[in-house]
Amino acid sequence: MSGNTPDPETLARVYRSLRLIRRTEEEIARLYPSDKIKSPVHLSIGQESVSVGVCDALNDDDMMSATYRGHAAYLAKGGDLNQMMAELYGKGTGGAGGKAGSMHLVDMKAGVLGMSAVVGTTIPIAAGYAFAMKREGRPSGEGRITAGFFGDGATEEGVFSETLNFAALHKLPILFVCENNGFAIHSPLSNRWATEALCERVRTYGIPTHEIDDADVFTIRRTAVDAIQAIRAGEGPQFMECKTYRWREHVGPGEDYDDDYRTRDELAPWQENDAMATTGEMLDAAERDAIDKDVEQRIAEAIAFAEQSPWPEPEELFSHVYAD
Amino acid sequence: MSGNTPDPETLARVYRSLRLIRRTEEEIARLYPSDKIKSPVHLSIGQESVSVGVCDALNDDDMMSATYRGHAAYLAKGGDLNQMMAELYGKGTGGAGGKAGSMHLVDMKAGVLGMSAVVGTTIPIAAGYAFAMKREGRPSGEGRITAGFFGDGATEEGVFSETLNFAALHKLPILFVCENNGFAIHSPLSNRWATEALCERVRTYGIPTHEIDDADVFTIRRTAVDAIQAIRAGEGPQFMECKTYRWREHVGPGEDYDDDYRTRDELAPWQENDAMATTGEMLDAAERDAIDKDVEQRIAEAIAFAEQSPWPEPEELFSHVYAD
Amino acid sequence: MSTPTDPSSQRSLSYVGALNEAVEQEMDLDPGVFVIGLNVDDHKGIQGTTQGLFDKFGPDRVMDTPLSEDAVTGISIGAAMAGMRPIHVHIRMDFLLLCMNQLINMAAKAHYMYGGQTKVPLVVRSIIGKSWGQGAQHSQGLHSMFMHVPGLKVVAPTNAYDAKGCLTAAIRDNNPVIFVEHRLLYSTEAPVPEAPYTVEFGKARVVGQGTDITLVGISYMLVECLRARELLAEVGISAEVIDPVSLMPLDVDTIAASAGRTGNLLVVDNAWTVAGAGSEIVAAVCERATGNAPVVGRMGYAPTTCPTTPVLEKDFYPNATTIAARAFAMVRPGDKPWSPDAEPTLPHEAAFKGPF
Amino acid sequence: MSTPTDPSSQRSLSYVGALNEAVEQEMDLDPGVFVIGLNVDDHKGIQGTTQGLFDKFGPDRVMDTPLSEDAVTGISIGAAMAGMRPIHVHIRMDFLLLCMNQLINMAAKAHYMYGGQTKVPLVVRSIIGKSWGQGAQHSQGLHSMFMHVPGLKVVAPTNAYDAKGCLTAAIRDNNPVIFVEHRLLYSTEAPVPEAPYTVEFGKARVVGQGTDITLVGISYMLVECLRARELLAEVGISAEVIDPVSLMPLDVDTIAASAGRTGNLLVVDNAWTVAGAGSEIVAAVCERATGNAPVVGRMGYAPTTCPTTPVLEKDFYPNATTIAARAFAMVRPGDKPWSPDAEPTLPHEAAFKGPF
Ligand SMILES: Cc1ncc(C[n+]2csc(CCOP(=O)(O)OP(=O)(O)O)c2C)c(N)n1
Ligand SMILES: Cc1ncc(C[n+]2csc(CCOP(=O)(O)OP(=O)(O)O)c2C)c(N)n1
Ligand SMILES: [Mg+2]
Ligand SMILES: [Mg+2]
Repeated sequence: MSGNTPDPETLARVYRSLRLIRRTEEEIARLYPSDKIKSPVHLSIGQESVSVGVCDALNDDDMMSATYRGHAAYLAKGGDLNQMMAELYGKGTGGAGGKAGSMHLVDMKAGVLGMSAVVGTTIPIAAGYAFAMKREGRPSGEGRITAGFFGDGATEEGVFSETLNFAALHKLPILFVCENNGFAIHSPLSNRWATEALCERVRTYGIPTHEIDDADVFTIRRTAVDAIQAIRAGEGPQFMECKTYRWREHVGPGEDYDDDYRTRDELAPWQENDAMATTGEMLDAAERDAIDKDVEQRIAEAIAFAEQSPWPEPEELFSHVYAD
Repeated sequence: MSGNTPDPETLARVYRSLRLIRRTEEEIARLYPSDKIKSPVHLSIGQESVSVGVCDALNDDDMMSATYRGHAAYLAKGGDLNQMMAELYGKGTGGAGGKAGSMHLVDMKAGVLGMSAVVGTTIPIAAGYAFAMKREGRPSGEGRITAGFFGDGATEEGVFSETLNFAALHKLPILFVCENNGFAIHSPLSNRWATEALCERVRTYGIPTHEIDDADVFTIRRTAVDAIQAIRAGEGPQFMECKTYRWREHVGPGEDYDDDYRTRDELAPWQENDAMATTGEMLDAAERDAIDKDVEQRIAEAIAFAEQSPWPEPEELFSHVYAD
Repeated sequence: MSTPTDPSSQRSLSYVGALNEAVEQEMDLDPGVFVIGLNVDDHKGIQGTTQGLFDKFGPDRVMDTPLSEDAVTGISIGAAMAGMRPIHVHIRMDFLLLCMNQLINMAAKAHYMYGGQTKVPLVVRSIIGKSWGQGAQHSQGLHSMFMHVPGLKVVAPTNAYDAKGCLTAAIRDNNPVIFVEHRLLYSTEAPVPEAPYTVEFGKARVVGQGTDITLVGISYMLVECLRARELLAEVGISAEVIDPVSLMPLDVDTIAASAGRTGNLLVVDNAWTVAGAGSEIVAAVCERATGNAPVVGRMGYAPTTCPTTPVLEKDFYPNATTIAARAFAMVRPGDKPWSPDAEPTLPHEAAFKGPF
Repeated sequence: MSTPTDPSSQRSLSYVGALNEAVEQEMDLDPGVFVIGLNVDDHKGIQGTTQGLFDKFGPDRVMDTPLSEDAVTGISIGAAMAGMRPIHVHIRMDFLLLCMNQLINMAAKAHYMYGGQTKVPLVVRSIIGKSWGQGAQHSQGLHSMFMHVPGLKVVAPTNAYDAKGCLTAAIRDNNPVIFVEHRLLYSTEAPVPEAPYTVEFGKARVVGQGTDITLVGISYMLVECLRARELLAEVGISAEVIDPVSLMPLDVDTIAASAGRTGNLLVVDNAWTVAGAGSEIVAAVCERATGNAPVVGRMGYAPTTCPTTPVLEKDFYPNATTIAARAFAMVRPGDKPWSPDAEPTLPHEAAFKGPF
């Protein structure tokens, strides 16, 4: 980790982000049995370091797209927490006015391009946004970029290969980020991948790749910083494959180590290496406590906001079908 | 070429096949202005060595699938010439009773699995046929295989990548054959491929690849023979990329070197290396003449068959919508 | 035609169990039948519909796949051309949009385009989702797109008896069949014979007789129509309820005859109405009526994308109350509008909870 | 509303020229407009419709692509979300089946699903093929599938004037528009003003007045309806011919009013009839008529896959003769059937030759 040791400000920022995501999702899981969140929730718990490491390397005016498992990326990019919580509650104050739920979070002001519940679907969308960015004519090195997150399963969809080819051909300013958690629902890689040579394959398009096996948040961040610098310089797309592990069930608030597709032994090393815990330990205790307190308060406020917000008006069903 | 020098029987068979395809298509081009063939014809003239080299390595009970540019593969696999010509004429005696035209040739008895006018579409179909073959339970080394032909353009479709992954994962008995003629209609590779590392990419799926740059028919044949032997032994798919050149326009009977997308200079080396001419020269003149005469007669018969065949009955419009 | 109350069996089975049994029995009977699709082999077994099959038949016949709907559809078509009988399972119908090229340009056309030289005995199982925030991309009923294309068959059974009989028939059919399921039907039970049987395609089922209006309910909307029939009975309106069961072929005869008798036809689809199955049924009935058409109406999804929040989602779908109100207005156009004050949500629907 | 005979211009332009001009003008006006698609930049320029644009605007704004319809659609959507105005061109409508997921699960839904935070001003140009052995996979008119889905607009102009006006409107529209062209309309000419103008969506055009029957012709079938009108006039039947121009939004008012007057409605679609645009029009008109419906009929592709041989293909499509015969039977049901002995093929259609 040495080469990637962060300055104190970065450390605090990264910890805060990891903590905010973890605690927000833990609260979602806690609230879930109340049936107030009538939305399929795909928790990122355990996978936060990928979103946080990459998004910390993005500028505010960069864009990011992700999947139905998108709470982490949304928050890491600075998406509005109140709007997210209200959206999960189905309230009119949600980011999409209650039309999106957990699976289609969006916050264009924060650079969150919107998520999709159909696996792989946002990969070309992210590239298309980058396509437009390339045409903004900013000086080399100052261009905006898009980061596109997706799972290991998404790389099996044809549109992934099609998009890589197009993005490389046109040197689009996009950072592809594969969150490889080893599963698609309960299906292991061995049922789905002929080989694990994903990065090698991506390189055949002329796209530089980075494989990170330990989910270390500062390694991810440093890798992203370097990759993004090259992308802003007009060198075209880069690709990161980040191994990670989903601690909870595929969808829903619980754990599922008693189902027969994986064991708690598999989880153990990932938990020992938990980014939130390890970065927390690097902080001075008082500073950490202050952050923790602040995080709790923000989450409590967001829940209160969601609880107190009104439902959308019935006529909202018919708004936004067509844009003016 | 030395290692691939064929025995006399093979030489004659290969020459006959090359000659039959070339002359059949030349006759199609000659007849075309008569408007008797009301079908978009995508001629293989100049590309025959790929179909002939590969199909000569197949058994009669192996299968083959190809594209709308499929005359060569159809004939090389032993597809019925009379039925093909009648099909182009739209007659009731055509292989598909006049419902297929040039773009969807089929002859299941000869192992011609049917072609598609939508690029890439037959790639998974061929793999699916191979999937079924794998389950026939034949002894190792005696299994049937499917050869799937497609163009360079087809490799850009997502379904190509999806199929490679699936075929490699399940070790399907399929030989993928890419006929890389450098163009998709008028679009050069440089407009479509980020890099030319196609074989390298395919290898990342664990699929052995073979790149053949000079379109030499015996190199192609020998490569196919070896690849097929491994496939029959249960080792899974193999991949051949055969560089070749389309001498005529993309669709239609003519040449198009006066259009501004390519020049006759590009054609010259391919014409000098023409498989039909070079194999013909390897034959004893009398033998060659006998073959040529026979080929002419078969083509003349096929044209006569097509000319004299009846149109399909009007009620045929409604047959074959659903299978019994 | 057999009916759901076939006296030969008193055994009650859920829709899930019926699907599962049909597949297991056909796999026993025909070694060419196999199941393919994402997660068909896991412990959840597509909400139970494929449970136990992997253990019994192994990975060669119950096969998990990569996320490659397009290729897997093509591979299934190729296997079908070679004589096998694939059952390709999609956990949501929305994902069929990823394999339209294979389904429509190949599966639907191969038999015709190749002059009868090949057949494509393929079953595509697809589940329509509803409620608990399924939202825009997990709720679509896309059956009309498949009805539109010659060469495909489309069935949407609404009870466990038809689920088993139609799935058995679909597996034995030599054509591609789009098999439309609905998530909220899964827990419903009906008497289902144990022995294999088929339900013939192209025969509608009159599931409740009536004299004032004909209600046609498609997929899950049949359940709402039956409930609307009860509500209407309370105000003295007698509704005939028809389940088309099979959408292509479609039994226009039965529907037209009923509408001819009642003088009113209301089709309620589990999909959008524009160019939908309801359009087809209404148009086909009116076309036959040559100037003597019944009063007709269509209901279906609101002309919007499906929202996730329950307060908007509830107005996105027709329900027993809105169906009864509309039927009332059709039957008694002169009266002032009426709406029952029934609970709009059916008990088993209210019991449905996420996460998925 | 402007009409094709707008006196402000006497200049005659082909459908091809009209499309080309609309795009060139909008590209001049708005730097965000760009053209993307296979071979849009080559010397043939999509049968002339994109010719000259590459030379004028360069590869950044007139972009050839890999054969990757699905990704290129998604990329266009992403660019549209970023504020650009992509025009994605498909040489055959059949290829849209490769990008249904992006078009229906994303483009149609993004504005709604994201609560209005994004817009998708995307134009998808697609050409329906016909004749010279186009066959199963190069002949489909799939517009009804897109009409079905809220969030998409669908237009199918049938003359050069509307082609330019609708394409200009489509490019300026902030929603995804499926733009349906027909290969055999390409050579047809009409007076077309040089200055940019828009044709409003959702307004049908009465292109020939009449009193006995309303013929609605969709896409190329409008041409056949107009010719049928002439044939019918010879036997004293006065047909009103309507061009819906825009299929979603659909101007049911104009069609229903006409059908109300004539008492007969025959919709002729350039597509299959089942759950098609014709089903929608007939159902919508009958739904409004509440018990006083006109006599209705639908025509369209035969319920088969499209064969390649001309002797079968000619019966696959409706034509002026079969339309006139059907209209006659509707208007004079008591008379013995009549069929005009006109040439079924229109001159510009007969002149159409391959290879493509
Ligand atoms: C196209 C498509 N196919 C199937 C599904 C069902 N599904 C939902 S999530 C999921 C797993 C995807 O795995 P991966 O991309 O690795 O993401 P992860 O859930 O592991 O984060 C699947 C198969 C879907 N939503 N979309
Ligand atoms: C999916 C699809 N997109 C576009 C087309 C139009 N088209 C017909 S042939 C062709 C070129 C394909 O190139 P390639 O695969 O290299 O084959 P070749 O014609 O060179 O043999 C294209 C783009 C098509 N038929 N199908
Ligand atoms: Mg995963
Ligand atoms: Mg090529």
